[in-house]
Amino acid sequence: MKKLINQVDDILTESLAGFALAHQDLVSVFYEPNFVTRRKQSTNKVALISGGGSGHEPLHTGYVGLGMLDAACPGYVFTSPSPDQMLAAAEMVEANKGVLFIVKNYAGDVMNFEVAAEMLTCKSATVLVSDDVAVENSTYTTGQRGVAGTVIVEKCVGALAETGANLADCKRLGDKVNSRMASMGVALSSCTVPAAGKPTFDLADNELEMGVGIHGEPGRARQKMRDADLIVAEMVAALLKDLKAKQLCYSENNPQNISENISAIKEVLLLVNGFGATPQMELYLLFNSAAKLLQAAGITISRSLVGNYTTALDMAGASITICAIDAEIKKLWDAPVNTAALHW
Amino acid sequence: MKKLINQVDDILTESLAGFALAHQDLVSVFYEPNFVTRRKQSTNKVALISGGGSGHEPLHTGYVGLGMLDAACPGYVFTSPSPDQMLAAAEMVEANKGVLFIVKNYAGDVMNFEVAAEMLTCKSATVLVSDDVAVENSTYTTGQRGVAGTVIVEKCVGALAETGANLADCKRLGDKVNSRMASMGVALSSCTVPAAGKPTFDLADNELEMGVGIHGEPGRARQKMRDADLIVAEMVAALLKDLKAKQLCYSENNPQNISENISAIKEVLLLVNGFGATPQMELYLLFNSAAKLLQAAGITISRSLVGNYTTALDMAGASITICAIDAEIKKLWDAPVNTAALHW
Amino acid sequence: MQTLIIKAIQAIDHALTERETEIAELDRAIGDGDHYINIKRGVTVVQAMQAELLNVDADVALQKIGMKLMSTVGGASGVLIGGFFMAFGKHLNLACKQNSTYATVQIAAGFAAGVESIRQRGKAELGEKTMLDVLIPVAEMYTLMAANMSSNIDIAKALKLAATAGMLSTKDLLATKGRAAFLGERSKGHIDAGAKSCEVMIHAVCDSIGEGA
Amino acid sequence: MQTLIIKAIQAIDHALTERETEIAELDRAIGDGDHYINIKRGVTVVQAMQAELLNVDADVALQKIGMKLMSTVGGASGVLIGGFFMAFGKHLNLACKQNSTYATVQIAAGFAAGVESIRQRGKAELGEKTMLDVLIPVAEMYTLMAANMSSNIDIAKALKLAATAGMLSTKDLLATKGRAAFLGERSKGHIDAGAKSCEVMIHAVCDSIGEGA
Ligand SMILES: Nc1ncnc2c1ncn2[C@@H]1O[C@H](COP(=O)(O)OP(=O)(O)O)[C@@H](O)[C@H]1O
Ligand SMILES: Nc1ncnc2c1ncn2[C@@H]1O[C@H](COP(=O)(O)OP(=O)(O)O)[C@@H](O)[C@H]1O
Ligand SMILES: [Mg+2]
Ligand SMILES: [Mg+2]
Ligand SMILES: [Mg+2]
Ligand SMILES: [Mg+2]
Repeated sequence: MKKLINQVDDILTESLAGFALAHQDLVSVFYEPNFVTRRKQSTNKVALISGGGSGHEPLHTGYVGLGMLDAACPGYVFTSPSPDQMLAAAEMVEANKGVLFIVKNYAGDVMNFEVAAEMLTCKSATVLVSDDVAVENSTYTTGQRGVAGTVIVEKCVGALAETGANLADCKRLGDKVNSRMASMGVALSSCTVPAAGKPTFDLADNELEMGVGIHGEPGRARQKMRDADLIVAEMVAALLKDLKAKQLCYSENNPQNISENISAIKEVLLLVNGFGATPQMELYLLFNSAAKLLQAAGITISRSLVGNYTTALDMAGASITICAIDAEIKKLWDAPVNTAALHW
Repeated sequence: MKKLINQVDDILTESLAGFALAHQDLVSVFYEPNFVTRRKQSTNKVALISGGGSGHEPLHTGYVGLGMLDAACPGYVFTSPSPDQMLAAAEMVEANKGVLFIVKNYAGDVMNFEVAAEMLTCKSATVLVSDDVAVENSTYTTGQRGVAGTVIVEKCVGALAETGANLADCKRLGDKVNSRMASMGVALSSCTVPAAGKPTFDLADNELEMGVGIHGEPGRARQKMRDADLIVAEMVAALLKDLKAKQLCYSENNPQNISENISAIKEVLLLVNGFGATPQMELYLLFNSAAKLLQAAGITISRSLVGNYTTALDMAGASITICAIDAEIKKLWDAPVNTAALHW
Repeated sequence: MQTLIIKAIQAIDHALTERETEIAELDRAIGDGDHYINIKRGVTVVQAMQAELLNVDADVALQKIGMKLMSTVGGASGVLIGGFFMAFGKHLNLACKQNSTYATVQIAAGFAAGVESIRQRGKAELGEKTMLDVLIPVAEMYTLMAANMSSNIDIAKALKLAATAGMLSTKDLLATKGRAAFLGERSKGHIDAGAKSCEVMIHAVCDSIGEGA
Repeated sequence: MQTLIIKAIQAIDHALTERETEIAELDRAIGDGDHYINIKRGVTVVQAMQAELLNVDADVALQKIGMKLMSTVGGASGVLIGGFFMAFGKHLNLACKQNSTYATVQIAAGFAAGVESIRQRGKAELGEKTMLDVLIPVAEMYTLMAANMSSNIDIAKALKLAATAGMLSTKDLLATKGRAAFLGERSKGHIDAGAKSCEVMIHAVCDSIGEGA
């Protein structure tokens, strides 16, 4: 393992210190317990707090700022943060309208945020992000993993919270975005967790891992390497299949929305996300490949995002996220945002 | 070699097509000859055109837009573009105030832009970027290589051109920024040029290449891997040494500025640039490490940038750029910019 | 009892360090590779609490350990194992102690309360390929043997056997909880990392108590 | 003469393909590894121009080849070699031809004009470890032999010898132009990629003309 680090145990603290220095105008960083808040805390809004293991940067610290998160709690590399972090962050940023936790659906994250929610003295709600369709959860009750779609949830809920919307409405919107999106990743190489010192998994020179997770967890299948167009075709097919199923399911829970939601997917946000070691040239090539397929299916790509937004340390590979957007989501996506990693 | 591509010969075109789709609102992409322009072309300003081999994305295509470049000419991977590209781009974006070429100092780029400049019918000037201090050019006449500092030149000259400044003034500012900055890179792994199919160089598990170029060219020395703090210390020392020499040299050419420029470096922009496969955690850790050294030397970091801004395909490693800024540069750096890769 | 706790912690630290590769490999195979690091980080920090722990009663010591583990281990195992010790300590706090020691049945019941907290937090049952496949049988065995007034030595032996059997049972199970659940059928054929580390820790504590007995 | 050009192009294509690894490795060692790909891309495109080239005079054909190379090869070599053919064609255009063929001295002078254009564009001289270390001696030899009215076969032999000697001479030189110049002392010990590819191309053309003679 070669990494640009000093002592393995100091990576998180030293990296947070660099983040604090580089973005002094945007954020404040607190230590022990570790969390990041906006430099200028906002008042009279629902406080949005996310967090998770480190190593997925810019997720979540890079999304703290106006129009997105109020605070982020980074755990050790690939290890969920602990309840004391969420509690300290909540104490700092809560502004009389309650706390909304945005949590990727992993047992560790879910349980740690759950403990925090139980200990909180103010009202709170939680949006669970579960956009990874790689693992079909027929017999399993754990649900899908939360991956790059988290960025879309954080951006849209962030914009809504900024309008002064209440906790229930922010929670509703987060669930809605989650229910309308699907992601899938592919890895060409493993990541290497610094403390482990060696690659999490091995891939032969002609292999890829289809459906890989953002911690290098195995996905659907180990497959033979092939053209990007073929890889993307498999991913997009899986995404569309899942999205269609999800939309039906969403409308069941929200009977008043049935007519809108069971209709075919017409307009989408397409996110091509690099896992950390994939050149931008390849990401745009994948975007092109996916866009051609969607256009052929009569789907309009009306918003797009291409880059490293939810990484897996130094893993080579990428994920594709499709989010079926409507007027509400589109408006929230377009709203101004000013964070270290997203800015418009 | 594993890459998310189809046919090697189609990488550039397919990637440009994805870039065009993903940033429809910002840019227009033209093919054969290949170049990228702003979606809405500006009038009554010096036209800024840059270009170079592909594989360094977001450089240069990602910097086309308001407040930065008017056009970019991408060559094949690591191969300088050809004069027909610059000519076609110039024809499209020239707006009666002449063309300024921003060129990284490589024989291929320099000569191709030179041919274009000779064939241009409008007036033109060229800023050569040569910020890489890795190769000390005692006996060699080629000068230093142009690397990540190019982003700073493009940003600042871009902002100046937007004010309606004339060609001579834009050229002056570009040369000034170039004369006040220094960069140096380090590689932990080689990049792999798609058409070559294998790594450009080999590094043992315990080695690094100090002073590596952004095409994977060798640098100062092959060294033993060690702590980030030690690596950064060597880089920062080389940068400060070069900067001090450069500032003297700059003031000689501009006698009226002597008093300002020969003084010690007080305020800098610190850019930590990832080469493509280095996690953000490590980049921020490097930033922290460099910042501590600069602060200890009594230097204020008043602007900062951390991320993948001038890459070398899938190379693991990073470069550090220090730019000694003054009021003029600071104002231009802060001016609004709206491109695919830089936006504020 | 506090000295027993300290001894147990040292024994756990030693045993875990010895089994590092094994535990780490298991989480790499069907998890995300950090389980050993997580647990080890927690144990190291708890080791540093010795002075503080010696100055408080056992119930408080256990609760302090639980809170510290919850905030330093992280991940799924941190909140679960941290919660285990907090519930354990809380149970003892409510139990009546004599001469500041507890009856074996009380300790067994405390252990069971800890396991119950894991069960509730993780919403998992026996057979889902988690640490509970070790902890539930061990808790049951402990309760049984304590009720039977078995000797500490016998209890230690029995708990070790129950732990190992539970750990081994996870190998062929299909994971339906925790990170391995995402693997579906591919989770079969590997022992669960959390089950393994719990087995190692239970053995270490049993051995250290055995020595002390 | 156009058919000679076409034959020469085919010979070049064939010879380059055979030496791919060697040329590619040289640019990887002290350049950026793309020289073979660059040159090959250009030759492939020029191959596709056959029909177009057969319909124009040799001077125009050379200029067309030069412009095409300049816009498809890219890099340092594209602008230099493209410029070589443009200058070569331009020189012939100004020369008087008889029955639409050129005297050997005219062709040699055209070649020299091409080399001169590389020299001016690249601001390089003999001994700077570039393609000029092959091209300058070859141009001089060509001019000399043409003035001496040597036979085509003798000229071909002499040019091949000059090319190989020039190519080999780059091995121990310190690069002061091109990408390898950034390496300083580390550039020594490797043959220059552009010198090698020029040598290969000159051999190919000489052999194809030898066959034709
Ligand atoms: N819901 C659950 N109930 C009980 N134990 C669980 C549950 N989820 C995970 N575990 C245990 O936690 C272990 C993983 O711990 P660790 O690797 O530290 O955390 P993470 O999975 O967050 O990386 C698993 O091997 C399993 O034994
Ligand atoms: N200034 C120069 N004068 C003459 N030849 C040069 C000069 N610069 C580079 N070359 C030649 O070009 C070759 C490199 O070509 P190529 O690899 O295609 O371009 P690049 O260096 O831009 O990647 C070198 O090996 C050298 O022979
Ligand atoms: Mg984990
Ligand atoms: Mg090149
Ligand atoms: Mg784990
Ligand atoms: Mg080259």
